[in-house]
Amino acid sequence: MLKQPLILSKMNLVYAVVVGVMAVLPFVLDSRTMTILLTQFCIFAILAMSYDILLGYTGIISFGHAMFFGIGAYTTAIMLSDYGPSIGIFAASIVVGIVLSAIISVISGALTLRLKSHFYAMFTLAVSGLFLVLAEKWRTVTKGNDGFTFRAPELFRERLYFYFLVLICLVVIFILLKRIVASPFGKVLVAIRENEQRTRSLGFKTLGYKIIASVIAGSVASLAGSLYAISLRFVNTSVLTMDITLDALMMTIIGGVGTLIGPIIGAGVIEFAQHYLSGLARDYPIFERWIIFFGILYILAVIFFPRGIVGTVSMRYHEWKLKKGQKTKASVKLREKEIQR
Amino acid sequence: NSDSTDGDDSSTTNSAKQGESGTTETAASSTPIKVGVLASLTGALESYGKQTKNGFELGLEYATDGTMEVEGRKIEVVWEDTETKPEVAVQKATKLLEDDAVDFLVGSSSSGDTLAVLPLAEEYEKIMIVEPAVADSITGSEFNPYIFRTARNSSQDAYAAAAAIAGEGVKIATFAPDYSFGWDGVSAFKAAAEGLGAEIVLEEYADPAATDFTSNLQKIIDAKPDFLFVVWAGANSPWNQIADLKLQEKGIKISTGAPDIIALQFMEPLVGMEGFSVYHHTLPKNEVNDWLVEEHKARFNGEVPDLFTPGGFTAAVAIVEALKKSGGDADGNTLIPLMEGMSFETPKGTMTFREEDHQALQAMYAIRLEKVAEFDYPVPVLLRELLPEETEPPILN
Amino acid sequence: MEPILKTNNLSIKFGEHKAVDSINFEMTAKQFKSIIGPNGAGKTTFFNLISGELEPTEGDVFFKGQSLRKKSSVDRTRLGIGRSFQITNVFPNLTVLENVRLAVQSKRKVRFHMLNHFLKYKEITNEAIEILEQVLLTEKMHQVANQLSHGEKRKLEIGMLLALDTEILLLDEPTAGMSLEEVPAILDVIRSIKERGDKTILLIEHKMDMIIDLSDSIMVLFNGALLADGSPEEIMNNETVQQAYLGGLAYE
Amino acid sequence: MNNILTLERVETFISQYHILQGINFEAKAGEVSVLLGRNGAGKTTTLRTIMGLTPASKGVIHFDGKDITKMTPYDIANSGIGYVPEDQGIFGQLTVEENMKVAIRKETNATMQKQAYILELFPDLKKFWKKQGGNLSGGQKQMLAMARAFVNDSKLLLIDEPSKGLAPIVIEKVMEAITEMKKHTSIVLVEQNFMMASKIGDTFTLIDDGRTVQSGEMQGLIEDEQLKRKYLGIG
Amino acid sequence: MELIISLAINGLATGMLIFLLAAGLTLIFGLMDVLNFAHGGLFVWGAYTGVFTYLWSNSFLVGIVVAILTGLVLGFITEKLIIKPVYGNHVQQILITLGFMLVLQEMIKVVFGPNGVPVKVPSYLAGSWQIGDLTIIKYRIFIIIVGFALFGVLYFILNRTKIGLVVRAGVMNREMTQALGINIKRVFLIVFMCGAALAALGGMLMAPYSGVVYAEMGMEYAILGFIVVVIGGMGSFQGSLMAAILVGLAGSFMAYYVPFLSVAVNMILMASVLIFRPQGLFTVAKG
Ligand SMILES: Nc1ncnc2c1ncn2[C@@H]1O[C@H](COP(=O)(O)OP(=O)(O)OP(=O)(O)O)[C@@H](O)[C@H]1O
Ligand SMILES: Nc1ncnc2c1ncn2[C@@H]1O[C@H](COP(=O)(O)OP(=O)(O)OP(=O)(O)O)[C@@H](O)[C@H]1O
Ligand SMILES: CC(C)C[C@H](N)C(=O)O
Ligand SMILES: [Mg+2]
Ligand SMILES: [Mg+2]
Repeated sequence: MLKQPLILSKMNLVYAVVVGVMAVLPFVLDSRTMTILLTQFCIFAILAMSYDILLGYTGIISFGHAMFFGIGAYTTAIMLSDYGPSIGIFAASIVVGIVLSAIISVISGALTLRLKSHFYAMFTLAVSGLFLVLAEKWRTVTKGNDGFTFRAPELFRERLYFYFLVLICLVVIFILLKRIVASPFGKVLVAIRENEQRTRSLGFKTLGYKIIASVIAGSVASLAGSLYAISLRFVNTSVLTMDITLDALMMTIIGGVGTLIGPIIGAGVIEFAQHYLSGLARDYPIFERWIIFFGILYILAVIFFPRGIVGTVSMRYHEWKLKKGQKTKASVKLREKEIQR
Repeated sequence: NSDSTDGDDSSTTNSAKQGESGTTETAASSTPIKVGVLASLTGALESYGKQTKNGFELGLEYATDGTMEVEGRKIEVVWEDTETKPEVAVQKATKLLEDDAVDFLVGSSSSGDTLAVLPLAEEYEKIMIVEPAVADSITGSEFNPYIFRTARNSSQDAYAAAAAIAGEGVKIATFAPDYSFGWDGVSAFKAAAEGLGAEIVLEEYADPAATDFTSNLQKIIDAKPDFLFVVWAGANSPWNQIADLKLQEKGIKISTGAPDIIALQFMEPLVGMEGFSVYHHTLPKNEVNDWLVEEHKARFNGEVPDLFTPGGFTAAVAIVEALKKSGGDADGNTLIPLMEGMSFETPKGTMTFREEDHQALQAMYAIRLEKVAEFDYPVPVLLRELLPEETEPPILN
Repeated sequence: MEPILKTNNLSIKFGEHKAVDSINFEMTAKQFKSIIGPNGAGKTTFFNLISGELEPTEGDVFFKGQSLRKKSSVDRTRLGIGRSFQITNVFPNLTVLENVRLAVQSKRKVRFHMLNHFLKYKEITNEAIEILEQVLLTEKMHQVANQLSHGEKRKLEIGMLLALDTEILLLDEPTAGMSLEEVPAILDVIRSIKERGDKTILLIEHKMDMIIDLSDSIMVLFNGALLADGSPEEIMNNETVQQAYLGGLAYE
Repeated sequence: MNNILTLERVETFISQYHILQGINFEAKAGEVSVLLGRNGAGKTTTLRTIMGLTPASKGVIHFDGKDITKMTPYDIANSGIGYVPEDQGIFGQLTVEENMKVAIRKETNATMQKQAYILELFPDLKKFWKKQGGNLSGGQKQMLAMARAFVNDSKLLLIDEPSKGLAPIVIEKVMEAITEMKKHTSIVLVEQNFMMASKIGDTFTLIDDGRTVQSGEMQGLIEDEQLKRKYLGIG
Repeated sequence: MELIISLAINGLATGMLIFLLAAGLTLIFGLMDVLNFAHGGLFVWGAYTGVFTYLWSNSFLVGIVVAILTGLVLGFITEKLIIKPVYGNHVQQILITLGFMLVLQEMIKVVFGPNGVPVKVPSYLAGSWQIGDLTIIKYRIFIIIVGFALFGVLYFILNRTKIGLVVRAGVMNREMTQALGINIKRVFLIVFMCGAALAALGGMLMAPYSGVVYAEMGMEYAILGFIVVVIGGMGSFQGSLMAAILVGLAGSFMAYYVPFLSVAVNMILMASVLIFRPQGLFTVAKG
């Protein structure tokens, strides 16, 4: 038990180095494309982490996560275009987006989080589908399916500054969520994932926990949506489509559910794989159908990393450690038995 | 591979400085002009993307007489696939503007992608030729001065459609998919048709993904219009059901835009309908188009240019013509005044960038869909060429 | 003295079948009472009604005079009614320690604490480890629960109930499938709780020697109804009980 | 050789855990062989290894003259072994009837008669014939699990802790049934209830820590107070 | 009155078509509990292979047979390569089947070209009957008949044989079914292949109805299939049939009477079913 903090601090060092590298990367590479790609990666990493709170920690599959992402994106876009592109308005829009997302999570959660896996997933699919229709139909506000452009706050027109903002958000959210999942509250979420009925009979009001989890996930997704809108300075209904949800889902699963670092890695794998594969298509005609290779990537991921990259690597590591330690452990066990007799 | 530009490492740094040294003519012969083209090369809209691509390449050749040079400067083209995703479009556009340091942007196959890229053109002060995205807002509410559109916009479609069928006392019902594309199309059409004295008796909208349109068609039958004007896009089309429910036998004439060749194949049930066309290679009668059709056939084993091929072609011509005017200077701010009001020859005849919103005014065609011996699909046959002025849309920016 | 637990005409029907049939029962605090009855008599269902897993079709349960009709199973656990399950019901992918720790966490009302690391709550872990010692699972502490053998899972099940530390303990066949060697150890745990004298215990078992040894009183269910209720001697000598339940094996 | 089943130096891993480290065991035809051992000794794993559910990595298992070590569970089952698992393995959302239907290999007259006999033995099953398996009481599930294994004609039955959760009077019936089954089948029994084990068992095998410790005639064990104390904690 | 009949017939036909789409999913998702996002891919492959042979041989029937064969073969490959490693694990199922869906969809473009292909109703099923003001499209009646026939066959197989029970048992406890002597792997393989064949058949029958096949059609219809399976109650063919008809009728009547909501009708329907009757509309306690 006492070893834990030590390991944590070792891990923290690794994290710090990675963040440091990411912070200087744009200077080293000195390419705005790379900066934008890194920005997108950070935004989707935030989205994927938020999804993991549902899927990985609470065991809830949602097919409607794009709804919250879209709420954030639209709130920011609408407020910036209506009230002017200042940092203050941007900050306010993030807050409004989060509040809206939270309210919607509470309502839909209270209605249906009692439902079992598929059913909840299908319900969220329906609700987010309705949001998509709403965004298309409420044209006075959303300009419909084509969407609209708007001006970002002056500061963020410099992509580098915006990248730093997004990176900071990623780090802060990571730390915050890490905290939450490692807290007593987080332990209860995991218990719900494992056996909800038993959790209840231990005296935990699971519905409350599930709603809070979906509020957290929804709020973080909304933040990701706000950042996404700024990164494009444009919004249209694509932010509410199933594609966004599926992206979040795939990133989480590829990286490893139930580990926060997993979704980040998953986001990286998918964003960069997509970027480079479609780049290959430009240079080599065989890659014209690069999406096939992208699909194969998913298939291989499941076959070689059944628990996601992080999950599988850490499992292999533990197995390896166990094998190494087995001889000694077995003899210890034997001795203990002897003493008992 | 001809899509990409190789060996541009040395030139990148040069052209990056282009912004400052743009007015000094001395560099002109050394540095190439770079054009970045965004198109959907994969996904549902890939056939549009490919049309643009083929057209653009031919257009460059045509406009430079095969030299691929203008005012002594080579023209290089870089292609990027937007995958019909706005965030990818922005990523790719930024790559083009930053890493490739292109002087012009062209694109793209989807209005969403295009809208997302518009602010970048302004930020980098580069001319962007919009082709073939149609949303009115591109040259309307979302307009910025660096945007020039060679594609026709939704309103032009609507005016063409109205010109083809509307008249004093004609009763028209409309049928469109239930989202922006449909609503925009119908409202523009309505304005145009009513302007011509027609009466819109019913506006029906249907879920574009629906499997069954009978309910909507039933209502249209009940409304007993003279014409049914249909705005549609996408593979899941209502044509079969319109035929099955015998609207034409019930005295309701159908009218719609003639789309690309693939989609025309699905319109067998609509043979006889009168509507409009943006382009079919048999429609325009001019040298440029003849050249395009010939060369396209020669180059792409006998295939003829399709709906958006002349668009790509036109975009290339517009760029070359503009550069000729500026003496090879690709600076955005220099070009804007030169391009405003510029007229140029295209496969669809003379086009002119309207000064106010940079929309190219262009010919459209009133047509009838007919079975013609040498084609295995229904072909739009020319009734009348609609002059650019006839389909001039309102200025919305 | 007011009964700590009382049922009033408690009944539940599954379709036509009355699994629990108008049971009136009460027990005073710190009593040790056992429930016996043939398979399917309604013992587990009776527990489910008390713990709130099921809703009665008729009647009510009272805890210290308070009606539990509107209380969910969560509320009842919090009020002080804890239970173990007959069919092992643990968190399969968590370690043995984590399983017990969750129960301790609930008892200590560490619920929505979101911003402190779990390890800050050292006393929770320590208490969990103590309990694992009591139920002879220290060695398996870091093993994942679904890697346990059946008997080991039973021990874990009891450990979780003990960790909840509720006033009333409902034990549903705690030693079923436990090895001969270990049954006495678990019995000792239960006996020591009884001797500490602060818990009210309700036990379902089929092992008669154990029941006679521990119980203050025994109640017998049969076809959902209360057949008899009394001291161990009374029950053992009851003709009907003999026939319906014990058969010839009563005294072996 | 009248051994229906023999295990020679069988070793089994579950993922990387070395659970069985050398099991030697034989069951004679027409007898009840009892496996004994403390919790976690490896009794259940032994049965699962015989069934092919956790295949042996070393050693050989012979059943009825055939080597079944590498066979799939369903082939093993079809070669004539019935299995009552420790956790009963009831299909919770199927009715009792459907549970039986899935289990019955061939609907012959003989099996139908057998089914009737079993329902006689466990009237509760007949009573709840159309009820979902998951809603049965613990003891009723145990009965259903046994019924599913008994109904087919098997040469060997593997039964894991049948008395667990059963009322004394039902235990009597189960003992009766096993004695009855013994006439046509051999039985391997894991049982913690020493009273029951000693009454119906013919031979015993003691397992501890994944190894066979001792085996012999049941009578011998009953008399060997020291052995009982050491491994079973009784005496 | 005629209006109502017309709406009802069309709704029913659409419903039947949706049932054909959902039937395969009822087996694979409802019964086997596999979240098969590649279902749309099987559907499109059935449609394309069927349509191409139909166009080439000029026989609709041959097209149908080829579509079914494609479904069986693809089902075999899919089960062996993609599904087998992930039974019982929804999370992995989503990822791997979505990946496979991308492969299937893009392979269509490689093999058959990227563009949609027009399909005509065979001459003997083309056209419509006119009864007064009522227009009845022949192909729809055909669809209704095929739908009911298929339902009958499936119902018979699942209720008269043990296979449905075995599959459900296998989903609940795989090990135990094996220990009872059932080769559950083979059973799952066969059932999956049947599900795939149903998907392929659905695609083939859909093609002349909408007049076109295109690579992206799979995903759209697969989602509709999932909706129907959930509304109808997982794994129940009766439920799927009723739910499909309900969806068809609701679409038809809503489009006429409440056009504003018609885009959202499926979503509204599903959301309300899940709120008010989460176990599905038509689940009867007894299988
Ligand atoms: N959820 C339910 N639905 C339908 N019937 C049920 C349900 N739960 C229990 N029953 C029935 O109620 C009766 C009583 O079951 P219960 O589990 O209470 O028995 P029990 O006394 O605990 O028996 P055992 O000693 O075998 O555990 C049984 O016949 C059982 O089939
Ligand atoms: N899946 C698994 N992974 C790791 N270890 C396991 C697994 N299953 C069982 N074990 C371990 O193997 C050992 C033997 O288990 P087994 O179930 O065979 O015991 P048993 O003799 O049947 O015990 P009981 O009497 O409690 O049922 C136990 O120590 C158990 O913890
Ligand atoms: C006509 C096409 C180019 C339409 C395209 N989807 C657009 O949005 O512009
Ligand atoms: Mg019970
Ligand atoms: Mg065991």
